[in-house]
This record gives sequence, C-alpha cells and structure tokens, in this order.
Amino acid sequence: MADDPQRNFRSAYYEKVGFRGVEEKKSLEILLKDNPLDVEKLSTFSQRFPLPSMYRIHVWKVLLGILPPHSDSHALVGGYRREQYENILEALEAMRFINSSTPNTEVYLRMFQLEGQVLPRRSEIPPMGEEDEDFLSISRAMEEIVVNPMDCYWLIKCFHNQFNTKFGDSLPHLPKSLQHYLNQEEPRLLNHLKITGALAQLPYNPWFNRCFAGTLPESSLQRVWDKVISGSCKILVFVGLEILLSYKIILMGMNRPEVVVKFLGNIPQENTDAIVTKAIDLWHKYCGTPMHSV
Amino acid sequence: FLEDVKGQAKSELQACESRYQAQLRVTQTLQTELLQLYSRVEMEACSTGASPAGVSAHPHSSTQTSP
Amino acid sequence: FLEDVKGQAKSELQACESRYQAQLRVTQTLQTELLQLYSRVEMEACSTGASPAGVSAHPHSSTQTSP
Repeated sequence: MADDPQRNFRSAYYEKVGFRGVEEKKSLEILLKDNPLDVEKLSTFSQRFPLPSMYRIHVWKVLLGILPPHSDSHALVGGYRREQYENILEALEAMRFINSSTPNTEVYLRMFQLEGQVLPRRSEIPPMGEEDEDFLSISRAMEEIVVNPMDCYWLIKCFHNQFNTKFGDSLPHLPKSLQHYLNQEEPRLLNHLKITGALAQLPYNPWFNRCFAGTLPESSLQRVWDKVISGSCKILVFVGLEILLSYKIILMGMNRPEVVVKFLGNIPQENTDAIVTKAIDLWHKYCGTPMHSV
Repeated sequence: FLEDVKGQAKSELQACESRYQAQLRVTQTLQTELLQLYSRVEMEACSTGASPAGVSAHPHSSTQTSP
Repeated sequence: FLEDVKGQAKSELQACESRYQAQLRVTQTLQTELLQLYSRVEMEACSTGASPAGVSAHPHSSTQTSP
C-alpha cells in the first residue's frame, strides 16, 4: 500500500490541498466498527497516520485502556470511570485539599497523588518536585486538547502511567540516541554543540520526560502524542532532532550553551507543524513504517 | 468466541476493581485526615484551657493551603 | 458451558459492586464527619477570635462547587 507511488502522490496532494487523510479516515472508521476493537490494528494505524481529530480522544482512550476493546462494555466501564473520578474529587473537596478556585491541573495532580497514595499532608504540602512539574506540564497540554475534565484526568493519568511503565527504562538512553541520529544527519551541528558545551544541556527533560508538553503548541503536540500513545517513544528523539535541524543556522551561530538552552526552551511556535511532519518522516526513514493491513 | 466473552468479562471486572481500589484509597486518606484533625482539636482544647490566645491562627492556615 | 462462564463473570462483577458500595458508604460517613469537625474547629476559632458564630458556614460553600 505504502509502496504505491500513485497513492503516495495522491496523499501528498491531499495533504497540500487540505483533504489530508480522506482514505485514512475511512479505514479508521472501518477499524472502529469492529467489535471487539482490534487494539493492535488501531496502534498500527496510529503509528502510520495522524489520527483525525474527531476520533483522536476515542482512540487514545482505547489505546490507553480507559475504554475496553468491547464496544458493548463502553457504557458500563465508562460509568465506572466517571464514578471513580467523581468520588476522588469529592473526597479532596471534603478534605479541603481543593476548592472551586484550584486550577484544574493541580486538581488532577492531587487526584493522581491520592490514587497513588502519595498525597502529602494538607498541613505540610511540600513544594512541587520535578516529577510533579512533569505531571503538571503534561496536564496543561492535555487540558488544551481535551475539553471534558473527566476524560482529561483519565487521559493524563493513563498516559503518564503507560509512558513511565513502558518507556521508563528507555528514557535515559534517548539523549544518546539523539546524538547518534544528529551525527547521521548533521555532524557539523553535533560537533558545534559538543564544542560549545551545549550538547549536555539540551532541554532533555521537557523533550523526553514531558513529551514536548510546554515546548510545542498542542495542535502539533497531539500528532506526536499519537505516536507515543500507540507505542513509540523513539518519535521523541526525532522531534528533538528535527527541532535542532530546523534551527541549524541559528544554533550554529550561538556559542554559549545558556543561549542555546534559552532559545530551545522557547522555540518559535509558527512552524512546529512542519517540524513534526518532518520528524515523523525521519522517524519512518530510520525506524521503518509499521506494516499492518489497515 | 469463549475467549472473547472471557476477555470482555475480565476488562469489565478490572474497571470495577479499579473503582473499588480508588475508593479504598479515599477511605484511607479520609481516615488519616480525620485523625489529624481530631488530634489538633484536642490539642487546641487543651491549650484554650491554659492560654486562649494564639490558637486562632491554626484554622486559618488550613483554609489557605488551597490556592 | 458459555452460560456458565457468563454466570460466573456476572457474580464476580456483583461481588465487586457490593464491595464498592460498602466502601462508598464508609467514605460518605467519613466525609460527613469531616464536615462536622471542620465546622466545629471553625466555630471554636471564631469564638476564640472576635467574630461570633455564623461565619463557619462560608468555608463549606467552597467545597460544594466542583471545578
């Protein structure tokens, strides 16, 4: 399918004129009619194509196990999820841990902490740690993507849990991997970053631990998270790589690591869509396109 | 087909179990909070017997922890 | 045999449901107790301070609204 040049040309054309993924949308609709849903096929679809925004939340929920594969269980399980959410919220309100003016993201954090039995004592709440900040950062982005607070909480929680369970061990290796691919694509830039001492100080935490939440605007971010949620953390390396490649000329002109850090911590938000598109292409180039009949 | 039915039942049970576990955590958290509050009330009751001033600061600090 | 599997799944789910319901009642009781305790603490705080009773109602209103 992917080898058909005519089809590739057509897809590229649709992409240009704004009909991107007309066929993809149809094939996703067929997948979503399955009962039970084939989670593996949905993952493969999501690895290959961007999810149409009207189905994104639903597919994420299935991929993250918030909704089970059997569609006829969705009402029952959805009810359980809602009650769980409401009960925790109510308890935190009763304890006056939160009130109507508490920002949603902090509410989600406290809920998550309560569920994980790590809620601090209310009388001695410690300042937010790095992990809390990662959670809040992901929450802030998710909040922009998902309107319903209950869905939002479940997605944040399950995304966070799945990411750390699945990729926790891989995370420390991602910076090395980034260097490896940068060396393939642009050894001069790698060398420059090494010499200036910027390489060690690249924003690895916001890039990899927060999956670019706070770095990319949500419209671009959700296309990256499609890939992460469906099973790849390698995509994060290529997004980082593409950011470096896109700003190569600017970065080559910077000789102080703190200037590089400052620039990368606040990249221009205009062409992030193109960055993500190129990153996904690079990722497919190096890691292959998942082949599954969809 | 049988596996299918079993799988469906399993995922429903897991979701139900997750809701129950969360409720257990809620109970534990509420109990801890109540305990602390009770001991605070008792402490204050004792101290109001001896020195009435200064105690009033505590309850206010608790209402201010939520941003 | 299929009916058997379905029946078992149903009874497991029911058992989980009743455990949850029991836990839910516990939390409701605890939450009510917490509310009373808070209002007592606040009343005492008010009486040790200057302003008399009646003020303690306010903080509760904040717990009623979900974000």
